[in-house]
Amino acid sequence: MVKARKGTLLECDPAVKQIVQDLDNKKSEAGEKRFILEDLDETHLFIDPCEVEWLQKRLDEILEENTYRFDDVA
Amino acid sequence: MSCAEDINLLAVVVDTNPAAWAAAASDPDRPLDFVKIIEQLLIFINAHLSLKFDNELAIIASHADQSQFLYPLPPADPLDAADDEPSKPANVYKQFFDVDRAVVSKLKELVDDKRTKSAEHENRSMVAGSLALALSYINRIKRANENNSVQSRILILSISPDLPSQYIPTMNCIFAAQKVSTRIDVCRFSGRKYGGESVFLPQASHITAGIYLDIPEPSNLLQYLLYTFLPEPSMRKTLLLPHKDQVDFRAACFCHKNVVDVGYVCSVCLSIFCSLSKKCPTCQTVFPAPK
Amino acid sequence: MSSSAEVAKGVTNSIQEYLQSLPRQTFDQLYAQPATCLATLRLLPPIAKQVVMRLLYTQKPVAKADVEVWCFPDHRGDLQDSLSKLSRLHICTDYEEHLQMNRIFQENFHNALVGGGDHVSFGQPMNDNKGEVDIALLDRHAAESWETVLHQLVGTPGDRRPKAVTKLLLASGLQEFPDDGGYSETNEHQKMNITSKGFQFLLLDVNVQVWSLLLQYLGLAERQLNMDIVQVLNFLFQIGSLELGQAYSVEPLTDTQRRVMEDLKYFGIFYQRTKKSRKFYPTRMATSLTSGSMVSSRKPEDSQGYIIVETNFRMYAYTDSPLQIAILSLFVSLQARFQNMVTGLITRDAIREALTKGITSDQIITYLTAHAHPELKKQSPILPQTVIDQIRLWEMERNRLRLSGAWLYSDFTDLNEFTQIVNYAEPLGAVLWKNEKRRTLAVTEEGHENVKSFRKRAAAARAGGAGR
Amino acid sequence: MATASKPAAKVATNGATKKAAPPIDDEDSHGLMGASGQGYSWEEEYKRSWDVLQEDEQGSLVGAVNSIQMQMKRRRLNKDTKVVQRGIIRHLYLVIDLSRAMAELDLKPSRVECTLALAEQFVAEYFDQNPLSQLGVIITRDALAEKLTELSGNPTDHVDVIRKKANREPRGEPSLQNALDLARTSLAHVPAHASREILVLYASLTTCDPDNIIDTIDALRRNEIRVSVVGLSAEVQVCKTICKETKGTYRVVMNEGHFKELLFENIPPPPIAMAQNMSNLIKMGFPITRNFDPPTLCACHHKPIRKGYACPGCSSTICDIPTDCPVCALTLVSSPLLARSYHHLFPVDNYKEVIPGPPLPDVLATTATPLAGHCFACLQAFAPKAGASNAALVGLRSARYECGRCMNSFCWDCDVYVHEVLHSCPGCVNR
Repeated sequence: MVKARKGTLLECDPAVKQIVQDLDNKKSEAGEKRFILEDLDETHLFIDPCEVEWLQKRLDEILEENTYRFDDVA
Repeated sequence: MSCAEDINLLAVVVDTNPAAWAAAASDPDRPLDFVKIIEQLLIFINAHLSLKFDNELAIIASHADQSQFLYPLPPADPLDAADDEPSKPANVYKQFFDVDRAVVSKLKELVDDKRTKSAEHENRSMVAGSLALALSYINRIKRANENNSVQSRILILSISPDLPSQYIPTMNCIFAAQKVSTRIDVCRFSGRKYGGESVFLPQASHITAGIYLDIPEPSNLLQYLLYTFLPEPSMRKTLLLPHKDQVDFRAACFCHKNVVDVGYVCSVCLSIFCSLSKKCPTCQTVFPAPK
Repeated sequence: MSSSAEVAKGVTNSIQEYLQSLPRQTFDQLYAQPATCLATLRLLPPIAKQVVMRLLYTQKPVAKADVEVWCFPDHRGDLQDSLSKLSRLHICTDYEEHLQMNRIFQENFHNALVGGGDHVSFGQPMNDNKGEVDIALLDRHAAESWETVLHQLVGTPGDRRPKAVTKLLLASGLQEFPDDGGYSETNEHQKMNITSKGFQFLLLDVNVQVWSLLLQYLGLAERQLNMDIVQVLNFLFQIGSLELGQAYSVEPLTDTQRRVMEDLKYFGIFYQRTKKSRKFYPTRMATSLTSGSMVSSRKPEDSQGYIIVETNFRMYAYTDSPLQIAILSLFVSLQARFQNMVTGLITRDAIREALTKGITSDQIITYLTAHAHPELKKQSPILPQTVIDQIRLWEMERNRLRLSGAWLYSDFTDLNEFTQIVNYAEPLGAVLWKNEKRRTLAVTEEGHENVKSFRKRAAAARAGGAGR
Repeated sequence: MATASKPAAKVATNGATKKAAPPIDDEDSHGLMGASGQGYSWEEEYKRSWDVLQEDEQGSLVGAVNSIQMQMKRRRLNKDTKVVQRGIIRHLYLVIDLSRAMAELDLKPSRVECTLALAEQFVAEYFDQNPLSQLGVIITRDALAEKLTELSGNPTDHVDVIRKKANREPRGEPSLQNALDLARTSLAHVPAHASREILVLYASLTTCDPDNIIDTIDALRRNEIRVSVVGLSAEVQVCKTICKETKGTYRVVMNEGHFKELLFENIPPPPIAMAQNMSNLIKMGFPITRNFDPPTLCACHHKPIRKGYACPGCSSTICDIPTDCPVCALTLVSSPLLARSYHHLFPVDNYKEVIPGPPLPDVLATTATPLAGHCFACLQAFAPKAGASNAALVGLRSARYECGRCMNSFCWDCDVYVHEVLHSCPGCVNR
């Protein structure tokens, strides 16, 4: 039988996808619910809409940590 | 740059030569009533102002012996000082009211002016002088709005015949207008007793890419004005408007005012003559005898 | 580059959209006021204005074919757009192949032009013999009031918090209550939070801000305050035609209109010397309301640009207004403040902070451009290209995720059914992602309903077919 | 003083002119201080422009900026307005030096770029102001002279060759004599009523000539050709001699702005010396426009045209005027083209600045004719001279200029506009 689920389609580059999956795994290790509902392909994921905001914020932080920066002139 | 932001400046030059209008009023075929023409002109001017909040306006009367700004009024004009006397009624838009009042009262002043009654001024109209004022005013508005582009044009309502002595100033004005890409539109009345063919004005509109229109039916003036002369310059690429193909670029000779095909031009002062002579009457140069 | 023109267009469009949503009868009532006719005309695109002028003194209907040849062939499309706009605003009506101008509009616009008719739509002026109110005072009043509103929006502590302003800011979604609290009548001074929409609002041009609030007010007036929308609109269009510095009488106004005036006073649109005064003064904000392009191309002296941005991302702003500095600090890391200027750096962090608040790079660029110093405006483009590009890049690097609400269809038993649905949904633009091998399909939220009903129909047909 | 920093000028050709140009004496170089008030660009010190400005009492710069602007504008006025006979119909060869000396970078971005850019502007402006005149372009490099365009009245031809890349590469030595001889022979057949001129833009300090250049000067004089030179480096004796002998002008540029100024001084038609007055009545045709449907071929270029002119002499079809009819050789012009030159012949008199005297006692003030409160032409109000605070600003606004003939007052914006663009006094025209 055909199944229809509501969620959020997430499109991103493969690198970001790895980070997202890593976050998902960490969440599961911590005993929380996974938010990736379906791994569609290289660049697409289907995720839980409730976690979108949290994910965006988290991802922003991680990307920020990995950004090279020089100190702006004070 | 979008043309929606441009400031549109319309300078209207109205021929108010009393003799010509008197003749026109008594024309058997197409009598012209000055008051009615001015009424229609005022509606047209209000229409121009209503198109955009920023639209600018100048009206100049080209009278028999002078040119006179009808709007805007010169600063510190007595009319301005007595501002609060006739308070604006609630059913008129302030801008329209100011323009109408200024034009009407200034015109009255002109008509009552006794000086113009003398015979020597008959049938003269200071179109060149009015153009010079209009261009100076346009120049001022352009300078005052250096950051915005100002689209300017001039509309001449003309009834008097050309004044040969004004040929050079008229042409100077035309070239000055061309330099700042100001179009000169001409709305010309002609009947049996007035108007007649003008040589200067078609050249003015041709050189500046303006519109020249002979009004065949003066009672419908307003429709002609709204159809042909209301669209601002930026609209001329969009709307189909009348244009005159054949423009007479022949010159009139300085000696007899005949229109010539082939003429003789003084190499020093460029005066045009219809026949050979020994001495140039304009610059007094003596020519060598033709070999 | 004319970003302010685009902004102006945006406002014009939103007013037009609002007007178009009104029923026909409302228009007939609206056009009974010449001032409204004049203001509506100024909202129209240039070709439409010319069409109106040409038809104004034509009594008989005009054949559409005749109107079409007014334009050069390559501009016919623009003409069609204009004509449809005219008919949506009920200025012109189509009768089959003919165009007929709305009689009421025709008559009253003519009245506006010649100053005829028995109406007071251009305001009843009053003599101000005492001469206490001059334009400078009005400008100051308008600027102060509006700044108070904006301060209230950003949440600067202050004591003047008129209810009308609070209500409108809330209704337009520029502010909201913090989640924990709730609205309570007793605590009016309760702190409200600015929303991301509010931040965006701050960066708009003043005229645009005024109009977007006024449109909210119109909505509010109709739904909650039970006001006659025609009277409100007529009043708004009327004040756009008044003259700055002139006193006008309150007498001809209706009760509704007086209430509107009362409400809008806090926004600096009017000035009244005392609350019970018989006259009111429109401020520059009022008189430029219907200035054609809405954003008057000529601004008063004091609202000239003050920002200079250099290619090295340094920003200098010649201002001492706490509000402007507060707005700038949204996306600039300010470094030093002098008596008449502040300096700062446009940094990645500052821009990122702004982006997290929901402000977009376009809004930042528009704001900087609109308020650029006249010296800077002489250049083209006005802002250094490097800065524009970098701000855009900073925005893009944040958006590495593209999210869209979706419904995921999976576990199709039958490839046929899958392709059937794909074929149905694809032309609708509803398919976000599909994989034939896995027989999985993601459709948009909007498309979901259609797809659902299509599946039902298909299932019914199949069932019917099978049953037969 | 100027030459001290430059190598001594040398003329490395034949004996007669082989002497170093004498250093310019101090008087002369002061004369060269352009109206812009700047010195030679290579002599300029590092300029601290902000030191020039001085704040007024209120700490505002408006006054200072305005007075600088006013100085700049003032110099534009006061042109010579005597009615003199001028050679309206001009034939001019523009000679451009394209030798190695042009590659120097003292003018920005380089001498050659600056020169060619200005030459383009010159061509456009020349035809705008001299519609009946013709122009040709000659370049000199590798000790040769090359004629790029024949004399013609079409600005686009000249601008096109100037823009061509091959014509923009400076190399070798220039040859002044070759260039002048080429121009001279090309001008020899020009009718006597037209003026013959050569304008040289010369960067090099030397010239590489095949023969004695003094002979060329004599030939130029015999042909009544006026040679003017704009020098780009230092003054060179031979150029000075040529210009003096042929009644031309010789000026040396100091910087880019001054270059343009000097070049554009050659745009108004030069006065005619009485001795060389070969005035004549010229037969000219005034063709009328015609539309052709279907298109027809023009007699001049054999191209199909829809709109053209018919020669009143022989009825052949011409595509553009002014030109000479290819069939009957009649000069074809239009009256507007003639009219375009009139303002050189009938210039507007300079306006006098009116300085309102000290305020008169009340009794007198009422009897004296009041000064107009606003500009006659544009209605701009004259600011009353009040208070000494930011006097420069007030001075700017209240400056009024009076036409000596119609006694009307004008603001200085209008003064400049009337003399530079309009060429008719709005007051006088209305009488």
